[in-house]
Amino acid sequence: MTFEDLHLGSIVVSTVRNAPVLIFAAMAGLFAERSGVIDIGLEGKILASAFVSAAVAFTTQNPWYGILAGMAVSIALATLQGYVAVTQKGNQLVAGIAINIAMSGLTFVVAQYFFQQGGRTPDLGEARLFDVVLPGSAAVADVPVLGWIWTKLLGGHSVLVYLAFALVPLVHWVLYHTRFGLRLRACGENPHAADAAGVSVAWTRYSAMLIAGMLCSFSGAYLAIVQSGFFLRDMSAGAGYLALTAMVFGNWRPAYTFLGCLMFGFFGAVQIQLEGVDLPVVGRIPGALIQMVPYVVTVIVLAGLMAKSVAPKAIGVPFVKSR
Amino acid sequence: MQPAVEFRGISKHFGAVKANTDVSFTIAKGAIHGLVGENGAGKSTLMSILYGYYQADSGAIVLDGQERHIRSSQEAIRLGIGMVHQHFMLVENMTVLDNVMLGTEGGFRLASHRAEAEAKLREICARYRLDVDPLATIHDLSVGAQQRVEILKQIYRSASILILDEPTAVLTAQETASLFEILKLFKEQGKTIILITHKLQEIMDITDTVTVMRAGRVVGAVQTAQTSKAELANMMVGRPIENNLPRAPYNPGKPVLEVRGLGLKDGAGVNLLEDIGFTLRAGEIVAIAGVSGNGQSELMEILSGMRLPTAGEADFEGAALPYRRHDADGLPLVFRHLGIAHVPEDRLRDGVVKNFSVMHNTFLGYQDHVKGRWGLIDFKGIAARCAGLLKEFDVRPPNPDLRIGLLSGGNQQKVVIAREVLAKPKLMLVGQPTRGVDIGTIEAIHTQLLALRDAGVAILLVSVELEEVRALADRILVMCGGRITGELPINEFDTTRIGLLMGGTHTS
Amino acid sequence: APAPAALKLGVVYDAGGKFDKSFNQSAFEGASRFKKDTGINFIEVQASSDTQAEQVLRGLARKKLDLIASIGFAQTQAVAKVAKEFPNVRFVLIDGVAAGNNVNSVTFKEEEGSYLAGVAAAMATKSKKLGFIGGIDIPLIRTFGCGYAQGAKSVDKNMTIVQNMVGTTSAAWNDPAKGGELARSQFERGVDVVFAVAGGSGMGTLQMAKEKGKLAIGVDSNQNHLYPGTMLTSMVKRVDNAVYDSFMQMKNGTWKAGITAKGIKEGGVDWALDANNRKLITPEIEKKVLGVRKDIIDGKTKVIDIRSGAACPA
Amino acid sequence: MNNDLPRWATAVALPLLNLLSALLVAALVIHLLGEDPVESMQILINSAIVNPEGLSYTLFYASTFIFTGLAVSIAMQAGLFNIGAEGQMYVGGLGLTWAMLAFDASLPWYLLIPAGMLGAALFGALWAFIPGYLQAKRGSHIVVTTIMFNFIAASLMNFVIVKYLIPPGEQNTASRVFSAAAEMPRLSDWLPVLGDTPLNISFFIAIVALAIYGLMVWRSSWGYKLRATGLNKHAAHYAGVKISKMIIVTMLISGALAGLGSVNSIMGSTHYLSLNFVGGAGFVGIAIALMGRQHPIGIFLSAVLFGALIQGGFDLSLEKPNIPTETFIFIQGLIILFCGAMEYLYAPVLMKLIKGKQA
Ligand SMILES: Nc1ncnc2c1ncn2[C@@H]1O[C@H](COP(=O)(O)OP(=O)(O)OP(=O)(O)O)[C@@H](O)[C@H]1O
Ligand SMILES: Nc1ncnc2c1ncn2[C@@H]1O[C@H](COP(=O)(O)OP(=O)(O)OP(=O)(O)O)[C@@H](O)[C@H]1O
Ligand SMILES: [Mg+2]
Ligand SMILES: [Mg+2]
Repeated sequence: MTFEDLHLGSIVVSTVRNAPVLIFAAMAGLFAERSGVIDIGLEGKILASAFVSAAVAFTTQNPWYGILAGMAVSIALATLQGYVAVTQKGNQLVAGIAINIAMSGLTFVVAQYFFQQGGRTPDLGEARLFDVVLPGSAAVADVPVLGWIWTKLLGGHSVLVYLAFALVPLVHWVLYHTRFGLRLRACGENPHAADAAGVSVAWTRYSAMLIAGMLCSFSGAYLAIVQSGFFLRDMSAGAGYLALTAMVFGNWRPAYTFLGCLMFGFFGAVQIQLEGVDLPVVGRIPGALIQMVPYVVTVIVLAGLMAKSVAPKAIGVPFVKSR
Repeated sequence: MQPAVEFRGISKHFGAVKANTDVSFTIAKGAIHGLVGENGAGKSTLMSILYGYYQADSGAIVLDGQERHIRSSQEAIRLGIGMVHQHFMLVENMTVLDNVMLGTEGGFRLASHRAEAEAKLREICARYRLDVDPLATIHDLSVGAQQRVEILKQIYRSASILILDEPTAVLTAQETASLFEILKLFKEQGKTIILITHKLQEIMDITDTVTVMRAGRVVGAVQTAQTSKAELANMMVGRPIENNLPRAPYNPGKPVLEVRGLGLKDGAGVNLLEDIGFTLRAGEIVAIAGVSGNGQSELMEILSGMRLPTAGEADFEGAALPYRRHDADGLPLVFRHLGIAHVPEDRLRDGVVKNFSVMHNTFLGYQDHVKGRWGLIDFKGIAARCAGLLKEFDVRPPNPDLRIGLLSGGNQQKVVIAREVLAKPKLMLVGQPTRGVDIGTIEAIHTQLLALRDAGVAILLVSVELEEVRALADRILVMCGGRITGELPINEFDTTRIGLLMGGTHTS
Repeated sequence: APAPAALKLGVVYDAGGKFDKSFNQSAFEGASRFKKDTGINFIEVQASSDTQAEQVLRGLARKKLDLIASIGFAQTQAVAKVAKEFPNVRFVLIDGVAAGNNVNSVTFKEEEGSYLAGVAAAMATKSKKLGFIGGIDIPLIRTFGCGYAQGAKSVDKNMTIVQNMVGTTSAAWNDPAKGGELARSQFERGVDVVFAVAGGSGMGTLQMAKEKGKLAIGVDSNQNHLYPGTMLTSMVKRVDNAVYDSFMQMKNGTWKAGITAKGIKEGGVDWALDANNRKLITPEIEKKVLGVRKDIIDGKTKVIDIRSGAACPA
Repeated sequence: MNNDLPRWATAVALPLLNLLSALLVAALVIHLLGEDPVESMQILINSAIVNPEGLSYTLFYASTFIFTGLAVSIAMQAGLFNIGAEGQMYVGGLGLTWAMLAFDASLPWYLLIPAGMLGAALFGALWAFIPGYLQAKRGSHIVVTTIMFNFIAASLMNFVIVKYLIPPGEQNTASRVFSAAAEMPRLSDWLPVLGDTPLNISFFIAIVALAIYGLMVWRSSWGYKLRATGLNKHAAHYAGVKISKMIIVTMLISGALAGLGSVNSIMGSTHYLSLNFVGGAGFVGIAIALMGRQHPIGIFLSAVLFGALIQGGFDLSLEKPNIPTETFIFIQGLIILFCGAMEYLYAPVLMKLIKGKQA
């Protein structure tokens, strides 16, 4: 293979398909963190919702029930984080890590208990969410460029992919153009100011966690019932941490965070294509080293281009009315 | 007439600290009521209870004849109470408009009411002659402007009872004057105002009635017209306050600090400091007067090594200060070892580590001086020294193991000053030493600084309080727009002339 | 030999666990079949780290087991060490070679089975582009890949083989989404037959092939039944037989220490042809594969094992 | 509300109540899995603590965790959240292995062990240096860079092991076994009752590291500067701390500590470097640092608790096939949640009890 064999189209489509797992989780994290609650527990929530949605989708043979059930569990976990952060005024990092660890164990145990397949759920088969075929796809499929755009780039994805991309402007709108968003950001920057202005910090943060739980569940559902068609132990494979990275990378702003997610998706796709290809100058990069491409690029971008990232000021600090 | 606010036997404790004990007094409708007392007397606590921030352990609050249980700030706001807190309650990275709208957005979509709110805001600004741009971001505003935003918030919400907790601590004389104009307008509209301040002159100038608190209790409630500053001070502190502290005759020694052509540009190339030059001698206090934000903070940071100048130089005891380096990392320590002590203007940000104990804060910056065996810190020695320090500087409570964040601001300041004084410096840089500090403590701090001067230490004082400048300085430099606009000896002290210099008018 | 009823047997899985869709699972199936056939039970344990492998092996050896089957090369050093300490306990090491005269090391000629898969794939492809998806870039996985490539190129020298690895940590065995995504990317580049050697991640690959109507080749156990219609074949690696045979030899008193390398000839590896892929395997393909198979058995075709240090010729 | 409780209550009663709550939830799960929770707990405690061999496995695992826990803790003192202990320990293992491969034939054990430790610390520190440097000089968020460096370390190690370290003809993705001189002396050599377990002098080295950490952080002027940096960067700058240098040095120490974690795993047990030998110890270090509140005693106790769960859980799953080892990962999570994140859950109840008695 040669350098010319790199398929740009394939890379773009792959990016679009890789990104939703991160987008859902990162947008979830955005809500939590802009309200002042650190959400390092994205990974655990993804895993839990992936398992529950796969298990329920399989049992009921209906993906939508699966998505709903996954949502319920993810919201429950997010609420637990909210309880620790708001009511208990405990350490939010610890709560997040605890949820990640506990879910890694529990999903296996429960999956094993119910399905006896080594922490795996059976194949969802027909209970998967299938791809949307845009109207007229058959007609334009053979038209150059346009056909590709219509059937591969715009069409041919799951509903959840469209939801993920639609979410970004929606989140931006909610954060910057609604009362809830204003209060949310105020709670994340200076909860004392919000409180003095008559905003309930507790209520705002709980709501934020609720939304975070809901959004994060799509990430798990996407993994399990769209991308894979079953649940497998630890299948989130670090997606929660990557989403967190994208968020920090994007300076806690929806649009930049989205770019961060796309970047991971993109370099993941490039990395797939680079394997075994003779590149100009560097030659053929060994497989194991190619795997590090997305991560090395992130570090370089972060070190070279980005200004210092500015986290919401009150992040991670329990709101206590005292000096 | 029904009083607007009545406190009935309010008590509140935090752990062992009794912040309020059986506090009872009334405030008439349409009055401006002053609340004074030493640091830690419980003024803020009482107001926080009124604002629903804390719940009283016992006692009741009666508003317009009706007993109210105010459980949250939301409820307080609903009852028409507004509060300007001692520390600003602003979201720094949001605009003025957003800050004002926060909590009273008017609908789910911000856009639906934003234009309306902006118009109302501009209208208020015009009516009360408040100079604030609704679309400016808070962190770009000066302290005075931020204060105006706080007032703006309350006007916008048309609070009928307005609490102001030390609103003038960070304001210039002019800003204070215009604030008082607004308060008078409020009063005309029948609003009730509670004003907390440590500046007794302000109490005399504007209030109708005053309540004095000491150690959590009410020790006096008087009509302003029937009292005097001295009497109030006496009630507050329990002893008379000396206004003219004794000092040795002015007899400066050899130059300690010689500054030449010092300049500072920010990242965008804007001049923050320009061609600063002056000489400071042993045994004199030179005060830098000026409206805050005119380069005084930057100058102090440069002279203490926290920041590098972009032009010019400074000699300390005849040797150039080491400004030619890559960054200021670690430079403050070098300066400190030379004998330059620094009481920073922003004590909570720079001067103390809030989560360290009082004792740990007594050697911040001097951590290399307290090494004992094996390079470990000699805590025994420090504990002994700390006990002495707490006593000598009258830090209350004198508990070395308390988190310093729990001390009142005045007492934190005493710890910082004690630390720097005990370091036996040759040059002392002092920024706003008495901001938010009660009169008793001011007296104590001033006494310490004068003693230092008399002992031959050169002192550079930055203060926006002309009262303070007059009380301490031997010579006065006035800064405006990053330049020194004039100099005058203390015996030529003249408020009008200084005011002109502060405004940038050269008169020399 | 001990009386059958008194026979004490053990299986130690490695970190993948007995449901890894790979050799551990296969071992479990072999042991289970033995239990069904003979009624003799076995103890099974999973060792999650090399330290635990040693701990487990020693623990089982102390219980005076007659034969312990250690699954996976990760246990190589542990087996060597514990076997030395307990000369009276016998060990079977799957996929690795450990010294000791109470150890039987069973390795597989994965390159031979993969060669057959490569031949089948090369016959079935229309685009002349084949895909290979491995879990982690390690010698064992490369052996599969290289055998596959050799087989494919034996059919057509100009065959292109696109190779991808899922990742670099053990998560790479449990990432079906990536397994699927890699397959999709390969398909988009024109690949129409893909061989997945990636444990649980391979499940995503097989599924993607089904979804896209491309052909896939399974590994280790016969995976043809998973997606009939798109499963071209499976490269079976009979770890189950190895375990079963060892247990049986133990029962019959014919167990011997040493090194056994199981290729096609020894029944260690093979391709799978059953009702599920019958329709995909044309008589032409079948004839070709069976011919190659016979040549390998007869030694006429030599498949190069890169683990011996040779470079991959394809 | 909490400072009103007596010391015994916050230091002993609350943590115990929390631990009990976690175990109660765990018991419920075990019950649902169809096993007897009481019996299971007995087996667990017996095989992790009571039985000397089990205890020594517990302490063996704890030794590694103490190092990774310390690595995360010291960075936290400077306000840095080092998620990269996993990668640092992994790369540290490479440094150690390099030293061993070079010298294990020529040096005696008393030189080999320091050489191995040096190699491990050096490589671990190096791996932490880049994120530290980028944080200090470029303001790149350390959480992001250390996560990235974990991934990069995995790729790099995969490459190095497969390409250079696997002896020709071997299947196992591991380096060759080191010579016997490179083995850490085992405690069972002096205490045969411990059985043939890998518990080795790394345990004592870990204890010493804890003590040095405690002294450095709370008793030395460097530690004072370190904590000032973590609590208030402005004040630290005012106090003359070179913030960038402090960040870089702290990350170097943190990485070195994480790297040293590999000494116990490799020179103490397997005697070779293998793929993924870290097996999550770096992440466990985060949990330990958080649960142990970055305090030496807290770190020690948490490390032992986690070691006990691994060892006890492993034995229990042998005896009770219905309880997979993963159950104990779940229980770890529960304990972290109850003891680390909801430490004051029972404070109000306890307060009422105490107040009630006094009244
Ligand atoms: N949240 C709290 N926790 C513990 N102690 C507190 C708390 N808030 C206030 N205190 C203590 O209560 C006392 C009264 O404090 P308060 O802030 O009301 O004083 P103040 O009169 O406003 O003082 P200042 O003039 O310095 O603002 C002080 O001793 C203070 O240390
Ligand atoms: N540092 C920056 N770099 C690039 N673009 C910026 C930066 N700061 C602001 N912007 C752009 O300007 C817009 C408005 O700026 P603004 O400061 O109001 O930020 P924001 O997005 O509203 O977030 P926040 O309210 O948290 O500050 C942003 O949405 C962003 O697109
Ligand atoms: Mg106050
Ligand atoms: Mg904004």
